Amino acid sequence: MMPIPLSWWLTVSAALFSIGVYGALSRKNAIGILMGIELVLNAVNINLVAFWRYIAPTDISGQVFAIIVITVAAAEAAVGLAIIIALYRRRQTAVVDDLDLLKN
Amino acid sequence: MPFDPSQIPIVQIVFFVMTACAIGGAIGVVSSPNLFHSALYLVLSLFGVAGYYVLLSAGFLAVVQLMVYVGAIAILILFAIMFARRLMGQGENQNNQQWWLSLPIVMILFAVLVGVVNTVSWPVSGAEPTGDTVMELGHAFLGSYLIPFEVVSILLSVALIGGIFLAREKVEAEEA
Amino acid sequence: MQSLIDWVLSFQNPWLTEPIVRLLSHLVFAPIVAVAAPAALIILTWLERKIIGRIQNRLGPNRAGPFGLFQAFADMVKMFTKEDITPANADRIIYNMAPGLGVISSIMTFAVIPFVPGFLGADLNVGLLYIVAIGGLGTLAILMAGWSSNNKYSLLGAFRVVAMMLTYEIPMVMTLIVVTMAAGSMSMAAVVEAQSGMWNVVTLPLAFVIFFMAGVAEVGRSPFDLIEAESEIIAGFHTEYSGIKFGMFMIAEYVHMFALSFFAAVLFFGGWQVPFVDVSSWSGPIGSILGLISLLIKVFSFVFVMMWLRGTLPRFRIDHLQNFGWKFLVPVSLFLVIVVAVVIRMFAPGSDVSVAGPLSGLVPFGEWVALLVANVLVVVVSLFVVSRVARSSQDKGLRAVAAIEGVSAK
Amino acid sequence: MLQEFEFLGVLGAITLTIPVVTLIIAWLLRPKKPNPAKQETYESGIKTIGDTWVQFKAQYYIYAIIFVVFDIEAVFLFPFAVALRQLPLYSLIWAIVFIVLLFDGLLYGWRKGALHWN
Repeated sequence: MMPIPLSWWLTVSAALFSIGVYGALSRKNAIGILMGIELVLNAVNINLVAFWRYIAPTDISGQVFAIIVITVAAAEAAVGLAIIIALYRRRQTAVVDDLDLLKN
Repeated sequence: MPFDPSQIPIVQIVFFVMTACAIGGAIGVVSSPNLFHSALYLVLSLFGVAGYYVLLSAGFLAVVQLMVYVGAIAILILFAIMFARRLMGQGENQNNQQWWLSLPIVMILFAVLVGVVNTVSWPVSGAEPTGDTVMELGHAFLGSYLIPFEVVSILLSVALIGGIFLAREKVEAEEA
Repeated sequence: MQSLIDWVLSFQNPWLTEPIVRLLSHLVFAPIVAVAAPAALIILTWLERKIIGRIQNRLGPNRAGPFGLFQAFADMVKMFTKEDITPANADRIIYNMAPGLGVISSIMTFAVIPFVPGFLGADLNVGLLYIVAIGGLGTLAILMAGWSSNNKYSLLGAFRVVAMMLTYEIPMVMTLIVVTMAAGSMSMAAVVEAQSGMWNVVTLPLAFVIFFMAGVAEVGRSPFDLIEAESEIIAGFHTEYSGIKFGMFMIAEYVHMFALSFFAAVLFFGGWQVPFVDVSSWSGPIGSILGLISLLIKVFSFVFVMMWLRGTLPRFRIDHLQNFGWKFLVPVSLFLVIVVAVVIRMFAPGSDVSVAGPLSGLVPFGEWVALLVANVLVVVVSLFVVSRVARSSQDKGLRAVAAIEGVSAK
Repeated sequence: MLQEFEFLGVLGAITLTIPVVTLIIAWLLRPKKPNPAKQETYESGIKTIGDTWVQFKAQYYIYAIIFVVFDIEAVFLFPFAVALRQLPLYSLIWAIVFIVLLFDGLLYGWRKGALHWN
């Protein structure tokens, strides 16, 4: 009935997660790091929905979790980018390596 | 053997197209030297994820994904990129000094995850989702998930207040 | 659509299994939708020029063909054969993608419109949310166009348009929530079915007014046409576009406007419903044709109203627009959501006491009257509050002015 | 679920070809005589001064934040709206609390003048 095995979803999700982590680790720019984190959160969501569909399709909890993850991702993006904007105004940079000092 | 059109694995084909979007987009996000392109790749990637949700029979989530990520978060990110555009350093290296170190670490991470995924035997149930998902979600939000529902509202209003406070022009005026 | 599929299936052909037939029906219907929407443009542009011409006391197009009907074809030929100029330091790939994305997003909205009883492309149980989601792609296209042109005016125009779209999207979504509450479903077909007793425009007039206003703003038409405030920002986000790429933005705009008319008709004016006649119960194609005609009459009335607005109203200033959106429409629409939720819950039918609303015996007439009264009440209360606030803020302003003058006098 | 989205897939594939075909036809038909003067950035005939960088008002970003927050609010309110008639009466109060809490955030921004465009 299900043409795609669960492990495919989990593999794809793992790939997305790893790429997101790489982005968060290797990017110089704070906005780039934030985009990496968004990828990680989406990988988590794929897992949640895949487990919902394959293991407990009659229980809606999987989707509730996914929606709450999306909400948290949005709140994080809004505040994170606001912080970047505020920092950019003060320091004229969004490169995290230059932002490691609390005071300069 | 006659050609049987019902044997075409449409679902698998759609899955691979969506995977190409999601993974290709994700690679674009982390590798593009231009942040604006990165953000557009992110949109592509998240669009692929929305396609995944459709394949997983979570239509509501798919539309929500499109609405929140493409319609809202992508705009937010693009605005932030444009705000800090002058020092975006287009064309220059966007990676920090540790990128060569993080690459093997991430590859090991991926190998471990794939190993785990393929060794564990998941208790897959053959059941189909029942009923109207949206209706059930409504009942869940105002029933067993009432506290998370209200906390979400607090989280959002805190994010709203915090975001407005941080992004206001006043910060600049105070400094000057 | 389902009856058509059943009819083909009745042949018992071994090749024509159910999924194949369904796919075939999609392959027939999808191109019709995809081509019909832009093709309607030919009529729409002609209508617009004629109507605006009439309003401005001139003839409008009258050279190409009878009554200038072929003007759109002439324009098309012109657009296709114009030289395409790409600014030297534009971001070529994104620059070329943006108009296409705009067209795609506006055509895709037609997928969920119920044209006649039992016949629509995709009967999503999240149809209303889908409209909002697919509209986001259009916003993205505008930002892409503005950024990739590498032109100050394009970028500025894109910012302004996107900011305006964001502002007016919130009240629009809130009115969609109100409609969802009234229908008890997000499926477009169910929304139309739910209006068989009484159209939403009668029970939820305020929601309709907000929806239409926000919709016109979203489409970016006059009086909300900051997109093309020539006197301020040249031509906005498509300043650098020429030839067919400019034409594609125009197509997107008109298709979007057409889609908005369809949504207004479907969500508030009963879609294919004909007053006092139950079209859906008629067997055979006559009911469907009547329904389609009814829908198209409503749709073209909205199109006409939008052109009329363009011909008569001056453009708003951006600060007025933003302040009106955020400080009036958003709070009012939130207020409306709360009030309508309370009213509908009070009239909700149900078997046991915990579910049934206290007034469920008065359905449906009581509910209609109560919704109408609630809508009017929201209008009255919000206008009252606005007038009070305006008066007090005026006082404050006066006081501030007095204070400054006092300081300078010293 | 998949069945309802099938049409979207087909329509999406077909709509995707429309701009592509249009651009190809236009590419075949139109003249191609580029020169540097044509390809300059259009600024009403005046030469471009400096970088293409306009002062981005933080106001735009603030509007975007509020938009994101209310978009998410809608995501939670739509299921509520669908289930409204079957929910217990007291849940109405919780939904109103949900909306009012968010409106408080907006009110804060209003008080701070963040909503005001100048």
